[in-house]
Parts: sequence; C-alpha cells; structure tokens
Amino acid sequence: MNTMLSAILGVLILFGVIALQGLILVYMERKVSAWMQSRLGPNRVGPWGLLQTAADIVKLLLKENIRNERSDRVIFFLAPILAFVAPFAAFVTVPFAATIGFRDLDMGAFYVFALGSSVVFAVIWAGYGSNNRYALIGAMRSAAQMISYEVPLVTAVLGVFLVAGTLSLREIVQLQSQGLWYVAVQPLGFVLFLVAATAESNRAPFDLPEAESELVAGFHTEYSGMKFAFFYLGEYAEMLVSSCVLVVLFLGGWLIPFANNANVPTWLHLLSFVSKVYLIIFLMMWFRWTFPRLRVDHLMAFGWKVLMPLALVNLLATGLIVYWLKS
Amino acid sequence: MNFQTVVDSIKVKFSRVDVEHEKVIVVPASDFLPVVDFLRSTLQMNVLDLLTASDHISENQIHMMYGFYSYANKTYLRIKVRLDRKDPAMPTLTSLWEAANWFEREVFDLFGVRFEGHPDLRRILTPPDFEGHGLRKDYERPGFFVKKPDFK
Amino acid sequence: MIRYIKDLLKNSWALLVGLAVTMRYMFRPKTTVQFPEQKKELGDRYIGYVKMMYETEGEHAGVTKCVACMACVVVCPVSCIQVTHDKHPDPTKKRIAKEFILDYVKCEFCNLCVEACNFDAIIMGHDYELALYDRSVMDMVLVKDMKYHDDLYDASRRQTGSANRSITSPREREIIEVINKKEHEERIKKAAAQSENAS
Amino acid sequence: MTMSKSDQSVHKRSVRFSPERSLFDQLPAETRIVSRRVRTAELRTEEFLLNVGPQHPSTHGVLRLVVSLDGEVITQCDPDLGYLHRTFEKISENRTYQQIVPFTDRMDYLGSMNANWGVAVAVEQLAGIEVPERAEYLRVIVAELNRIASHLMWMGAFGADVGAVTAFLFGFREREMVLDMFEEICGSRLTYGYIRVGGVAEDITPRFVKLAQEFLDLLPSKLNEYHDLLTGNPIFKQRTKGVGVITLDEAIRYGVTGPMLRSCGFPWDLRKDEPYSIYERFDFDIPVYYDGDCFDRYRVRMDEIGESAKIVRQALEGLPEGDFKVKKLARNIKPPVGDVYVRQEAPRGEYGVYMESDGTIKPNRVKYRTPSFSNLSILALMTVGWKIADLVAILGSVDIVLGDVDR
Repeated sequence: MNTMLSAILGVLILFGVIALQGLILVYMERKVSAWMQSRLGPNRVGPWGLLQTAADIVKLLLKENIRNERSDRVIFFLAPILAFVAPFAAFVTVPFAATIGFRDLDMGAFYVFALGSSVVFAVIWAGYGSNNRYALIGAMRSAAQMISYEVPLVTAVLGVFLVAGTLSLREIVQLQSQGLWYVAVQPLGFVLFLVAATAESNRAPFDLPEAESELVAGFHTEYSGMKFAFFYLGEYAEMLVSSCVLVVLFLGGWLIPFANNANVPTWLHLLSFVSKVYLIIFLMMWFRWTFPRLRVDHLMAFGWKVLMPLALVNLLATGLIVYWLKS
Repeated sequence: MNFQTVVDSIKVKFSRVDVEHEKVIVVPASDFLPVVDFLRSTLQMNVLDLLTASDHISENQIHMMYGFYSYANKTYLRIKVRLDRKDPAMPTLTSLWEAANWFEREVFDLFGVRFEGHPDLRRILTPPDFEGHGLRKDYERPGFFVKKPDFK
Repeated sequence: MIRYIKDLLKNSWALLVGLAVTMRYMFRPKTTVQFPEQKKELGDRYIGYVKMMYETEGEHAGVTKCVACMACVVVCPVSCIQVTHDKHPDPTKKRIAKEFILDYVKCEFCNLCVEACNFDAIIMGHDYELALYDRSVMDMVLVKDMKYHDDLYDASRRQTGSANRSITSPREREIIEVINKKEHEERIKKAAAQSENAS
Repeated sequence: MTMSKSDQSVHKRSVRFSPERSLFDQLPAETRIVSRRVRTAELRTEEFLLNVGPQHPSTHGVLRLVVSLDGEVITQCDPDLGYLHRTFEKISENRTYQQIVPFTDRMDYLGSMNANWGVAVAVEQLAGIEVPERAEYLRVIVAELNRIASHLMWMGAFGADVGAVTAFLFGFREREMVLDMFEEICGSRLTYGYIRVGGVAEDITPRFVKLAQEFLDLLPSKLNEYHDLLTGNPIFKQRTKGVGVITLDEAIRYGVTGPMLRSCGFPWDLRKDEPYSIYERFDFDIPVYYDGDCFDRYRVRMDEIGESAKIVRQALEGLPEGDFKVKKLARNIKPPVGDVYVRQEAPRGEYGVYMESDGTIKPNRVKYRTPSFSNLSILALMTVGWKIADLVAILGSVDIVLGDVDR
C-alpha cells in the first residue's frame, strides 16, 4: 500500500515538474526565437511576458474540442495521450542527482530508447485517425524518419556503453565522476547523438512530420484544444528526455565540473543537471531557428549515409581501443 | 531588323495583311495561322508575349490582339484579328506556345472567344459556374452588393 | 572517401557560420517598435483619414472651407465622396458644403481628392487606426447639415451617414430602397438623436 | 474538378513541341546541357489527390493547387486561380486615365511602383505627354528601391518556405527601411500611387535622400548576413539545387520572364536590352545563372538587389534639378484614338500594359500582362516528378503575387 501511494505521489510530482518545464520551455523557445530574429518576444502578459504560456494553456483548455466527423474516434482520442505518456514514462529511470531519481534500472538506457521510439505510434495514430491527407503524409514521414534515426541514435551511444560497461544510467554517471566525461572520450558520439536526438524528437531542421510550410501542421492538423496541447507538451517532454539522456551519457549528469563532487549538497547537483539540460535544449532551439528544413529523402540519405557510417566508425574505433586497453 | 522590313517580308507572302499603325498589322482570321507560322519559322518571332482581346461593340467586332517578340532580333510585332461579336472563334496557338494556354483561357473566360483545338478550354479567373463574359461591353453585372453585410 | 570527409567538414563549417549569424543577433538591440506605447514618427505626407479644414479667422471662423466645387467627387476613382451644397453665409462666395460624406469602406487612400482640392479644404490626417466594429459607421460625415461644426472630426463622434451611401446602378438603388428603407430611417433617426444629445 | 487534359506527360510534350534551335546557338553552351530530369518513385502506389490551398501557409495568397500524389511524388499539378480576381481590367475601362493609377497598386502589391509606372507610361505614350527629366530619375529611383524591397521580401518568404523562419524576419526588417522611405515621399507604405501620369506625385525630400543613403550603405553587410544564413547553408542548397529545373526553351515557350528567365542562362532584361526611360544612362549588370533551378533563381534575385542598389546610387548622384511633373496637365486626358503596348521590367518579370483609346476620357480596353500570371503557368511542368516539399520550394521560387496573377 505504501509503495502504491508513493508511486502515485511520484507520478504526480513528475507530472507537475514536467508540465512546469513545458511552460518554461515554450516561453524559452519564444524568447530565444524572438531574440535571434531581433524581436522582443512575449512581453505583455505578466512580468517579461512570463505568464504568456500560462495564458495560452488556459486558452487551449477552454477551447472546444473539434473532431473531424469521419475520423477514427478511438485512435484520434488515444494518440495525444500516448504522445505524452511515452516520454513521460521515460523519466522514471533518469537520475536527476546522486540521490534523486525514481528507479534505477539495469537496462535504463535501453528502456529510455524503447519508450522514445514508441512515440512514433502516437504520430501514426494521429495521422491515420484524423482522416486528413496532410496528417497522413505527416504520419508516413514520421514513421520513416523515426525508424531511420533510431538506428544511428543507438549506434552512437553503443560506444559509451562499451567504455562504461553498463547500461544503468546512474552507474554511467558515477563512472564519469572518476575520470573524464564521456564527451571527451566520445566526441563524435556526442555530436551524432545530439543530431539524432534532435531528429528523434521531431525538432527542426528535422520537423518533417509537422513541416508547417508544407503540411500545414502535419500529423496534428486536425487537433485543437487540450489534445493539441498534449502533443505540444509531448514534444517538449521528449526534448527534455533526449537532453537528459544526453547529459547523463556524455556530460556527466549531475556532476559539477572541476569540483570535488563527493561533498557537494544535492541541490547543487540538481542545479548542475538542470543547467546542463537547458544548455542542450538551447542548442536544439538554436538549430531550429537557424536551419532550413530537410526534405524527406535528404533526411533519409543523411541518416543512412552520414550518421550511420560515422556511428559505425565510432563504434569500431571505440571497440578496438577498449580491446587494446584491456588486453 | 526593324518593323518595316518585317512587314514587307510578310506582305510579300500574304497580300491581305494591312498595316494599321506603327507596330500593329491587321490579319484576316483565315490567314492568321499561316502568318504566325511564318513569323515563328522565318522571322524568329519565338515569344508569344501578349494575347488579349478587346470588345468594340459599335463595330460589332471583337479584336484579338497578339504580341510576338523576337529575342534574337529585338523586334516586336502586334497582330490584330477582327472577329464577329456573335460567336467569335480563333484557332488555338497552344500547339506552338504553351504560354497561349492560360492566355487563351483568360480570353475565353472574359470575352467568350472560342479557341478551336485548345486542349483545356475552361474558365480560369471566374468561377466555373459564372454566367456571361465579364469584359464584354454589354455584360451586366447581377445585383450583388444588394445589402451591406451587417457585422454587428 | 577524402571527398566525403571534405564535404562533411565544409558543410559543417557552413552550418556553423549560419549559427553564428543568429547567435550574434541574440545579443544585438532589437528592432521591434512596441506599438501602442511607442509610435513611429510619421512623415509629413502620411496618408490617414481625410480631415476637413475650417476657417480659423475672420467673420466665418469655424465654417468649413469646402465650397462644394465637386472636384474631389469627380476625381475620386472609387466614388466614395458625396457632397451636397447650400448657400454660403459669406455673400461673396457662392456655395458651401452642406454634407460631406466619405465612405471609408470604399476609400483607397490614393490622395487624389486632396490634390484636386483647390481650396485646401481637405487634407490627409495622420490617424491610421482605421479598424472599426461596424461597417455602417465607416461612411463618415466630415461636414454635417448647416451647423458647420468645427469639432465634427472627432473619433468619438463619428456619425453614420448610410442614408447617402453611393449607389451606382438604378437597379441596385431600387432594391436597396425596398429592403433597407426601414433600416435607413432608423439610422437617420438615431444619428439625429445622437447629434442632438451631443450638442 | 476535372484534371487538366493537357499533356502533362513530359515525353509527349517533347514530341509535340519541337524546340527552336536557331536562337540558342547564340547563347552559352551551358544552357543546352541541362535536360529535364523527371523522377518517379520506384514503387508505384495508389495516387491520391491533395488540395493545397486556397488556405495554406505557403501558397503566398489565395492560390489553389490540385495535386495528385504518388506517395510523396507529384504526378500532376493543376493550379486553380481566380480567388483574388478583382476585375481591374473592367474597372479600368470605367475610369479616367489618371484614376486608373491607384488601382494598379493593388495588382502587384509588392512592386507597386512598377505597376504604376507601366500605366503612366502607357497613357503618356497615348496622349503624347513629355515627362520632365527629374521625374524620370525619380521614377527610376523609386522603382529600383521597390525592386530591392520586393526581392528582400521574397528572400524572406522563400526562406520561410524551405523552413528557415529567421530569414523571413530578416528580410522584412530591411524591407521596412525601404517602406519608411516610401512613406516619407508618398505617405503610403504599400499602395504608393506615387508615379502618376505626367511625372510623380511629389518631389523627394532631403530626409528621403538621407534615408536612402543610409540604407544603401547598410545593404552590403546585410546581404552578407543573408548569404551566411541561407546561401552557404548545405541544407538550403540541398533543398534548392537542381530542384524545379526548367530549360531555356521551356521558359521561352511558356512566356516566362524576369529572374526566372535569367536563371536559365539567358541574360535578358528589358532595362538593358530595350532600355526604356533613362536606364541606358546607368551602369549596371544583369546577373545570369545557367541551371534554371530554384537555387539559381534565388541567386539571380540576390544579385539583382546589389545591381538595383547601384542604379539607385547613380540616380541619386545624377539627379537633375527641374520639375517633378508636367505642369498644366488636363484634368481629364483625352488621347487620340489608338492603342499602345508598354513593356517594363518589374521585379517579377516583364510587366506590360496594353491600352486602347477610343478618343474619350476613358480607355476602351486596358490589359495588364502581368509577370506572375505567365510565370505561374509553368508551375505544372516544373513540379511534376518532385516531392511535395519541393512543390513549396518551387512555388516560392516563382515569386508570385496572387494579386498580380488574378488582377
């Protein structure tokens, strides 16, 4: 009973934190894009426009839920739920600090990737269920894109697992506290993972499933109100998960650089973790507001002809070096 | 090659061609296709620049106006063809220039000139269920704008 | 193989150059003008609402300068101006505008009427907030019936003048008269009541 | 809606229209090398019809495209126009010659100065009006500034079409400076009505000259930024290079003009080849590229910004004193019976005004031969075989203004 209660409490806390992060990230996205385009961004609602996203959420909550008459009712309803739940569930295994985290799984990294790739179902359901041709094209693109970026994504991190010798995220961070961070050990892997993670979370320049200039809004063209908000939140949650994993695998998780991490209070560790995550998210936003969108076949070509060979080279080199060091 | 030499060379072959004023020649409808072909093949007038019509209700005629241009010689020639207002028809130029496709659709739409042999003679600017031909002088617009919409 | 790596490096560098541009702009002053608080300076020739000019001195101060010469009515490409005339209070002059109505639904702000005016009676004002909630109030009365108001150009007191909206064909006129007669009468009454209340 | 019956299949077309070779012998050899690359998906699937527009983020107005798709590959594209048809030709028949000018602003609303200019010149030729020299200079200055503004805006919109939204804002930011100048001289920011029959509406002011000089000084550095952001970007290159290729003879057969023609390797510009107004007094180049794809259309326009800036600089330096418009112009011009056709190089291509006078104060017929209309007609040919994402890029690269297409 006690475990049940604590689990529910944990879920609620996690949901609250992620929803709050979603608000902050939307605000950040707007501000960053505005500044890069020499605009000011939201500055009317609340101090410095901080309440703008909150106001938007209220607007979305109050909006009428419109469903296409000939859409598939069940699938149309389930898609936004899955789109949010999958990245949400992935947070279970992410170690936020040395003592903060829900559950440390042996196969932590594997679990995260598995849940991350299940988002593709949400996108396909949304595209199929809404009975809209733009949505359908968006869904088809998404399927192709997810599959082709899943492979280099995982291949890129295999190097880290080879070096670390474990799949548990917490242990990987602890290993990094003893030596170099893995970004120094695996620089190519880091870049590849960053690119593939951007593609995996459907962010520009890989935002083909939504592609607002081609497909209006892609797979969520027909969604409005709260369902739309869930897709939106899901996208940011997935960005958060990708960045968290990236930070854990390559940037030493909660570790503070050039400091003795053994006797530092937990809140500093947490701060370090969050600031690293936000740095990565800022990088992703920077990409989004600078680059044009790739075309679908170029995306495939980039995935298979650039990322994949480089990831394999990285894996091969890492394997050889690890073998040579150990023998 | 100036306008006069162009006209002279046309007149040698086609006797029924008149010069209206500078830059415009008048060609009878029956001679139109041979003249255009001559322009295209011999005088290198390889651009169809203008294709339009004008309604002359007092003469009971519709005047087709064609503009041909030669990038090579930099000569511009306009050809006028007089058509009867009642059921006007012209041979199409779409087999020579694709540019004629939309131009002819526009003239068909707004003047009601039939272009024989046009592959896709539909209305282009007005909606498919539009009645009448808007740029004819006797076109009377139906009384829409009966009432200003009330946006209260 | 070498070309592959070369291309890869070259393209990565080009991407970084692009990233540098956006990063530079993050820290530069922004170009946004915060509209309702900050306003851009308008040029002298800015074209906004048409503004009626009034005599400022002499016996007939406060009387409109418009002598209903119809130059603006003739020159207007969209026939959005309606002017009726009356006898001028000054005996040396012949006529004066009784009503000057400009329909902003039609007006395309081409400045031709102002250029045509020989008496400097109308100028282009600098008001550019043209949005209204009701189309019927866009027939704006710049001069109203014999009172020669000097305060009629006042956004808070825009009057309706839909009774005089310009009608082009006799057929339309007929239809409108049948359908809208009642409405028009009401509006005229309303407008009269409003102007009474105000004065 | 029935699909167009005209031969969309490329193979049939090349049989039906034998290309003319005589002209092309004078042109650089590169033009002939480019052949049409038609690509079809390896896996044929059931075709489906996608309705792009009239309400769509990147149709640049209210254009509807009925697109048949095989997977993501376009097999047929049928533009449906007329959503913005405001009958300006009919309206022009019922207005006096001076009254026509403000309507032309609404046709090509990004190149209003050129739209005004064509009508003004047509009336002047019909009625035999001589325009003072200063007015001609002012016309050139504003038309070239308008070209810069139009191309900047296009650059931004094209960037947004391929997904680089930041370029959109950058383009608008610099265009704003040109609009400020126009507001200074004619009071409007979009529908200028500045070039009138017999001259220009009003003389320029010292502030205008100052603003123009500031803008021209700033422009090169901004252009470099655009090149850093877009031109050099490999993703942008990939999206545009070799996409939507047209060959020169296709362009000529379809009546394509302007930057699209110049991107096919044909340095044709009315300002240079048949100089109207006073263009022969200025020293400028005609940018030309040879591939006829989206990227070359982009490069032609970007280079034209620089060339237009050159013209503006020279015109401002050589601006003579004198009247800016004809004094004592009749209130209602009554040209003699006759017709005239005026052609000009507008930002989008060749803009022609055909005007017929019947001796009264109103023209009998006015026809606007607008560049967007002709340039758009080749869209069906350009897009076949490309992907739906390329449709957006190709449509963007045509640089249409729907007001200009439908009139």
